Amino acid sequence: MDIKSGAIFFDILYPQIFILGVGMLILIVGNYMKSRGFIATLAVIGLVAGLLLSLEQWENPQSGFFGMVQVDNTAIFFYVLFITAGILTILMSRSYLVTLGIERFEYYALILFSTAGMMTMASSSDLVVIFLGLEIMSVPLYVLAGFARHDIQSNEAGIKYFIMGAFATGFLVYGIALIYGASGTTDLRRIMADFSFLASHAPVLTYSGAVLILIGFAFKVAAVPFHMWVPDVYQGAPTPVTGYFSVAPKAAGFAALMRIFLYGFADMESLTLILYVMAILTMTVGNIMALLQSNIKRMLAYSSIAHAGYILVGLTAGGEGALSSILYYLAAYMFFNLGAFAVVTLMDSRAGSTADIGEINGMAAKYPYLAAVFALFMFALAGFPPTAGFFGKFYIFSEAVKGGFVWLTIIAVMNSFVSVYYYLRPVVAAYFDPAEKEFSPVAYRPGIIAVLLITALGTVALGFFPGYVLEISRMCMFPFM
Amino acid sequence: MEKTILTLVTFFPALGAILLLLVPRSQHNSVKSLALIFSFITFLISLFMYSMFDPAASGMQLEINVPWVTGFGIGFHLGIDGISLLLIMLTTILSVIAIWSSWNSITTGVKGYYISMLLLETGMLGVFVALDLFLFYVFWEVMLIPMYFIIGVWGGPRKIYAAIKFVLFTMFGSLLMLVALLYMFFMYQSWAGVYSFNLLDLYQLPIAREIQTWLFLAFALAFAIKVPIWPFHTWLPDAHVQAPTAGSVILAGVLLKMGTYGFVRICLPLFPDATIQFVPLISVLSLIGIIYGALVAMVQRDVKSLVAFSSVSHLGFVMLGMMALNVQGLEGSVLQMLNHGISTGALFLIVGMIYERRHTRMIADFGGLAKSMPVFSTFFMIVALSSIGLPLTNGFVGEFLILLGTYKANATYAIIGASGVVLAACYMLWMMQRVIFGKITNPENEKVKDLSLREKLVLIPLVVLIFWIGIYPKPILERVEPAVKNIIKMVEERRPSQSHTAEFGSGVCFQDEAKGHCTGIRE
Amino acid sequence: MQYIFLVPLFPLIGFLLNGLLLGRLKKSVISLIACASVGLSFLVSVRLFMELLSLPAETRILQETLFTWIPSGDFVVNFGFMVDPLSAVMILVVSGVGFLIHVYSVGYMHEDASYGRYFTYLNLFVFNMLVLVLADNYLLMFVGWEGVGLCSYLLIGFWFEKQSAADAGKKAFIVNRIGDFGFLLGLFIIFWQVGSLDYMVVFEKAPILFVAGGGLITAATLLLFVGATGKSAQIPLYVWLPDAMEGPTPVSALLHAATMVTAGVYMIARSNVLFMMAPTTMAVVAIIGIATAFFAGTMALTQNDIKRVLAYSTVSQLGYMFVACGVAAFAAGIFHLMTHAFFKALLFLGSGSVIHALAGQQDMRFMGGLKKHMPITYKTFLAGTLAIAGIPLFSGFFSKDEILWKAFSSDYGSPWLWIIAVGTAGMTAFYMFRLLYLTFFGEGRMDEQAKHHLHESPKMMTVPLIALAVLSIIGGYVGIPHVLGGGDNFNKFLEPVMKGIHGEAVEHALLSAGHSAALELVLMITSVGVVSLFIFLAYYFYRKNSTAMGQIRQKFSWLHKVLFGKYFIDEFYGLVIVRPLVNFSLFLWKIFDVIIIDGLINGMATIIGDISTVLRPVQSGKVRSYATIFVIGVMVLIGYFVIR
Amino acid sequence: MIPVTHYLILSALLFSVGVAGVISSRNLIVMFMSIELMLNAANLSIIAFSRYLNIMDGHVIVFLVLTVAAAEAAVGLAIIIAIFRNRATINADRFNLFKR
Amino acid sequence: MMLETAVFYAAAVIAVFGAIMMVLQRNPVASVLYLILSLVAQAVLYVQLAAMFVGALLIIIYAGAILVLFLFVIMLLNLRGEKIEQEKSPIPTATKLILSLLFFVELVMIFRQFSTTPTSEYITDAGWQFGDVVPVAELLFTKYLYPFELTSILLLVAIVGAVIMAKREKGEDEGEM
Repeated sequence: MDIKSGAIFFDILYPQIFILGVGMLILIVGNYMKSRGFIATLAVIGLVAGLLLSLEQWENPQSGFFGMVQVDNTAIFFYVLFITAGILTILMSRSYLVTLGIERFEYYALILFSTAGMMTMASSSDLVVIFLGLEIMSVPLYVLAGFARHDIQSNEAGIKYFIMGAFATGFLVYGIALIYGASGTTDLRRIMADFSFLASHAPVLTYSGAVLILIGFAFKVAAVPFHMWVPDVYQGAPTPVTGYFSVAPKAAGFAALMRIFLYGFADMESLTLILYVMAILTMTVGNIMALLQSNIKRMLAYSSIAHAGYILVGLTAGGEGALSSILYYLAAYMFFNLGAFAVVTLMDSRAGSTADIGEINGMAAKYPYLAAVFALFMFALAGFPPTAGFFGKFYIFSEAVKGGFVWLTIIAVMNSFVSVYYYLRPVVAAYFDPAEKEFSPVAYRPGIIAVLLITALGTVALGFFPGYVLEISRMCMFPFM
Repeated sequence: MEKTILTLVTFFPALGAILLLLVPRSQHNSVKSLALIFSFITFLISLFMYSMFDPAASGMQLEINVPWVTGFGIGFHLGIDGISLLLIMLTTILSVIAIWSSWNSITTGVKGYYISMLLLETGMLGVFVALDLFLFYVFWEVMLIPMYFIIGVWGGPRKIYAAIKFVLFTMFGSLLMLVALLYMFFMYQSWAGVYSFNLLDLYQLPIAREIQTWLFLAFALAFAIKVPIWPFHTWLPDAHVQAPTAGSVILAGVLLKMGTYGFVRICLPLFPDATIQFVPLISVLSLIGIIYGALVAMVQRDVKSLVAFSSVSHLGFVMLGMMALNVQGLEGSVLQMLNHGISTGALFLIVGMIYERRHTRMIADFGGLAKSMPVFSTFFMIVALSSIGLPLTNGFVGEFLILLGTYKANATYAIIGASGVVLAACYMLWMMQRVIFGKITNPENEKVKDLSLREKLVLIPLVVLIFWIGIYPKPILERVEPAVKNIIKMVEERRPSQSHTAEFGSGVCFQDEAKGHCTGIRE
Repeated sequence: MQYIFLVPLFPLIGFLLNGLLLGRLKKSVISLIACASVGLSFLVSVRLFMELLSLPAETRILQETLFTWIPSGDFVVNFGFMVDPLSAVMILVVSGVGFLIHVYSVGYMHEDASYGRYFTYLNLFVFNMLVLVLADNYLLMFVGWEGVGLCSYLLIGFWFEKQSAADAGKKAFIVNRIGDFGFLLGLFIIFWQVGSLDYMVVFEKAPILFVAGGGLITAATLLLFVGATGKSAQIPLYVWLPDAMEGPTPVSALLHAATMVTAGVYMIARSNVLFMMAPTTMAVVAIIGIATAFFAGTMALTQNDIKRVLAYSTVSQLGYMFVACGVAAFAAGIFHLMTHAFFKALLFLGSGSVIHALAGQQDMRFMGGLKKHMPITYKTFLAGTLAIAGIPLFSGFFSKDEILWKAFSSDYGSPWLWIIAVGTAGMTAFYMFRLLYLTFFGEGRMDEQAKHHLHESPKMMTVPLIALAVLSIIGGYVGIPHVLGGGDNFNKFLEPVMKGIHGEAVEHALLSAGHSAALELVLMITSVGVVSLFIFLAYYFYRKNSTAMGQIRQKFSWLHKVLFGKYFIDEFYGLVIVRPLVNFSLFLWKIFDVIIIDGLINGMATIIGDISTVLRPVQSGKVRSYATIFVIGVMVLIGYFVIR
Repeated sequence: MIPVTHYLILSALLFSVGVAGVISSRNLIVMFMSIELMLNAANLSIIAFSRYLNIMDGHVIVFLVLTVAAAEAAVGLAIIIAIFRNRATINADRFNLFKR
Repeated sequence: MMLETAVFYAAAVIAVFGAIMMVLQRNPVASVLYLILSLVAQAVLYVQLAAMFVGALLIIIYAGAILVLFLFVIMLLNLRGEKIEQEKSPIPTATKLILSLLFFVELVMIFRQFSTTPTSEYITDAGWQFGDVVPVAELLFTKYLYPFELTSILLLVAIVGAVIMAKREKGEDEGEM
């Protein structure tokens, strides 16, 4: 055991503790406070404080709780990502929740809890802790998916997400069991150290265990063929929640995947092939299925599958570069994908909205700025420069080429070619298609405006000046690698 | 000033676009004027830049190289040689003209339109000044978006189809280019030990022959689609016909040149072996394009699509001359890029002008316009003649040099290519015949007003250029020559470069540091 | 101080003034500008000519470089002019005849609404023509070459509202372009072999750098000749010239008779050095020339349109000139070019006068008896007819006879050439007199109203007629051959230019002179005899016994049909080239572009869409199915390790 | 003596039965219970491994997994209640509002 | 030793039988009861594997709490009567069974290479009692303190979630249930 990690350093858990604390505070206060706005503000404040506390630990890798907690730069990067996603989600949620009549204070608490769970996932190198973090993240998400209790679509999203999620958890646990059986530990550091022994001593057990763990997280990041829940859940869940789904848990899934497979099982060669095939399948299925969707949420669901595929390309490439490229991509992806969902949320906050693509018609004429921002997000999703989407893809693909995966990269770019078609469809609808009926007015709220501004700014800034975030992402690595 | 002038030229229109954002939507006139002023000042700046350019010096001038994404060796590296200089001038002039020409034709979404135009200008200029491959790629893609909107929002009845086709075609090519670009990037890294997207650095990189082939194909596909080389041309007629007038002007005038420019700037010097290897293929495709474009243009019923197909033919000439790989051919090719921009740009303007009056572009709907619109017809005639390469107009000098150069390289190509000159006369004159000559059969053609002052002023600069280049092309040619010679030198000298490719040959092995073994190239 | 550039400059100024101020000037000002500009350039030409004469024969070259036109690597072309005897003759003819025709036009076009436009074009033409002949390199010549083609296009289609006129213009341009295509390729060969396009350099170096009689020089000259056939309306590219008669008559006179169409002859004479090195080409030139002369002559026999007769006659006469070139008698060709310019311009202008009087009527079947109404026109026309028929003492006699003699006697010639040429001369006499009789003699066949309006043309038109008539008569005296006691001055004047027949070739030329003077005289008399015979025939058929003609026509109706239909060459071209080309193009567009290329792309898109459709049912919405797929995924992944 | 493999195979069998339950049952409750069974199967193997390796960490892991199962059960059943209120069924196949 | 084997097989058979019956039962209440049966059998195996404490937990928590919760919900929803109608599934049940069987085979093959050493021969540390409460607790509150704390969060979250999903708001329809 590590010299330092034997001690129990509560201070390295301050961000989580703080966020959890605010979450509990909301649970308490919520019962007495009428003002939901206040609750939301409280949640945001909590997250911002968590963010600041996280930044405090930058460039100061620490380990605690017998090595169960490892707060390194990578973890901090993810902290920031999760917290930002949480803040943005909360900011964009209010008007939607109010319109649907489902605004309850627990909503904000759940997002905080889920965020804390993700942070736990990202900051551990022990399979058991990662698993627990996953559960702390997922349980609130199950609830959030079904948060609109009176809406049968939301119900259905909740139950599907829950059943599939629990099902995947079963495999994950079984995988952990196998790894435990093979190595006698769940500590990734020890697994990495002993990997060559494991691979020769009990190869099938180790590999199968690793694969089952992979599957558990592949489910979370929506990799094919473990993606089936995604379209239904994304479509059914309340729109801001969908936005949150598409970003935060996915990032958390990748955080875990990277910890496990770029660190613990980094030497597992045969995994490359699996990731290779999975990446291709994920991109292709996501993109092709997205082509014919007429519901924006569903289309974005498939799109998020495709994006998971691109990130898997980076994971396939492996190496340090892969880690930072994925970090960069996730950061960029958070901005434009949440931005896109913010726009959809705004539209969905109107009565009678079904998020059908035809509802966008005429948007540009009535709300030119909203349409412009929406188009920006679509172009970013499609990977046009100078948006963040482009540089993200560029970075990932460059890592793949560097790793020698030229054909994989070609398939990836062909995929992003296909994706252009469906990402342009909302733009076509917003700008080109004549509106049959008037684009009904949307209600701008300060929160959603802030989200749109932040995400648009992030999308553009990360595109124009990728250097800064790039440097940061390159400072992230697993310190004990 | 030396260092900033290119940045200024490139981003001045974008600055205008940002300022336009602040103007209220309803104030059409201020929007228009502001856009015009900004594009015009850009033009003035580019004139200043022209004066700063030293015609005698070879190599890049007015360079600026600021690190941008240091982690990737990406720099904000701008610089021009004679070739880029000309294309920049073309872009700035055509942008002013295009913006001014849309004065009355764009009535909806005015603000968005002019913002798109200005952004488009920045995108195009960026492609021509970028000396960093990454930057080049960024600009290359960036300009797609405003063009997409220009076609899609302000276009004709099938605008959506055309806009999407345009974007998808271009994207298809450029994405493969991205892979090739990355591949080269890492090759450079393993050769030189540092990361760099700097084109001038990459020029030094020796690449094994078979890898060159692949890289060349990837880049060439992107450029070929843009040019467009037959058979990748089918997006062009649709895009041209559906785009609004100014869009067509820019599309034909500048955007297509980005493809040919790409070939000159990237494919030729970077992959000399592959270039030599692909000369026959590209030449033959260009020849097919020349003949094909001309023949198909001949039977068009819509003036605009006729001009569009004529572009296919003309760009065939440009590529043919380039593939001659000698001074005359390449110089002619560069000059012809310019010429095509001017002539075809003017043709589209002219078509736009009658379209505004008659709301049709069908050849059959016209006839006898020379009677009712003599001034218009004169302009039309001059431009058409320049387009078919009549001596003392710009088209002649370019086509002559191209064919002269091509003849040296391969006489058969030149002979076939020259037949395109005849066919050009056929389709152009036949069209003129049916549009401006003959009896007025449709009474509506009798009442049409001749050109307004604004329209005349829009056309006059182009006509002046047509004759200037036709009569006194020396200032242009002497600026192009050092650049062209440079490129030829690079192709010639770096050919069969067996000696120093040894360490990075076909058996290339990418050292994967994390895994510590050779993953090789999976192809 | 060089001032050659003034020659083309004046018409250019005229063009610019008239063109830019179009519609704002009074007619009188327009005509003043137009005529004065050409007149001035004529005066400068005369001055240049004098200056040239003042120099010793060997150094009769004036050169002037204005600026570098196209510099590209080792390819450098200047905008430079050169006056030597050949171009001196040409500029005199062009500006002189041009001036007369301008003056004539003032009267002829007076009523036309587009008066200004007309003179604009005309000045532009003169400018281009002067550039063509003054150029000191091939490329600049090509500028004029295409320039005159453009003007021809514009002027033929001057009355563009008439569909046929516009069509004819287009046809002229395109056919000329086909010729130019050859010209250009010829230039490429020359440049890459010699390294320059300057006449001086080319003619100096060509004998060294080309293998005489070799494939390259033959190809180059043949290609140049293709250019000449286009411009000078030779087989197979002559088809545009008869149609070109749709233009105003003075245009036909200037462009399609006197000057532009002779550019091909000028070019070959200019390139005599090259052509002399390629005997094969020479033969081709001669054969094409004689064939054109003959066939055009036959076609002229049956035409009813007064201008078309003249047009075919022009084609035929141009054939003569090519024969001259083909037999290395370049000077003779140029001589005929000059005299032809005089009398053919005269004939066209005369016919123009007739048409003017008849308010646009061009069909000879509706003419006749104009002699008494238009005496001046008649007399001048007669002079022209006599000149073209080759009646001794008229200019045409000297030049034509020179060609006939050279065709017979030259090393490149042959008796067969002579025989066909003489036959053609006979035909020329026949159709010209037919024209004369039908137009000026007999009863007036026009309708009453037209008859009433008959009048002699105004002074503006008759004065140029008279001037040209004088030239047609005396123009030949500059080149009276030795055999008739003349000094052959014209030949001598041009000799410095004809470097090609110096050196080795000069021996042959001298040898040909070895034929006896007696033979030359005999042949001369024979040809005059043949011509006289045909004149009599014409007199017989059209003056004396017009029914006989009808009978013959009946008897040989097929022949008449063929001749009247101009051998159906136009139809042939239409059927074999134009139609298939258009259909092929339509195929390319509608089938290849739209169905195949776009189809392929759309097909791919459809396939991707179909995949999407096929995959959709998998997303059934049922959790159990999702789980099943999940499990399959797990099995595959684990299976990979288990089975491996 | 009972080899550890026996326990493992038994756990595999239980796990497979759980999987079969999830993929073939229509009843949400049964599906859910099948998932619980899968977790238990995993637990069994952990215990077996623990015994085999003579390391007690496995027991703690099982303890933790049990907690997770409890938490999931609570939430899952709550969701089932919620959906039953709206749809009056727990037939999983009926929940397919989003076809395609 | 025979006894040990007999107990193992008996427990194994019961566990599997319970599991299968749980899946096959139409009546959810019966399903729960069968699952409890299976769990009890598994607990026996735990004990056999020297996992006394965890085995006890399995009975107490799983059978005693979780499954009772299931039962409770089933009763609450009054599901006994509900007939689940036979709808066609895109994938036939037989296929699914074969799939599960194959999956089982695969899992078995994973253990193929695993050592076949009998469990009872494993050395147990003399110092502490393997599987007892004390050593488990020792681990839980030292090395596994952090996961342990996390479970508290998890349970909290689960409670909150359950409340949100199942609680009736004021004004909500008090309807059928």
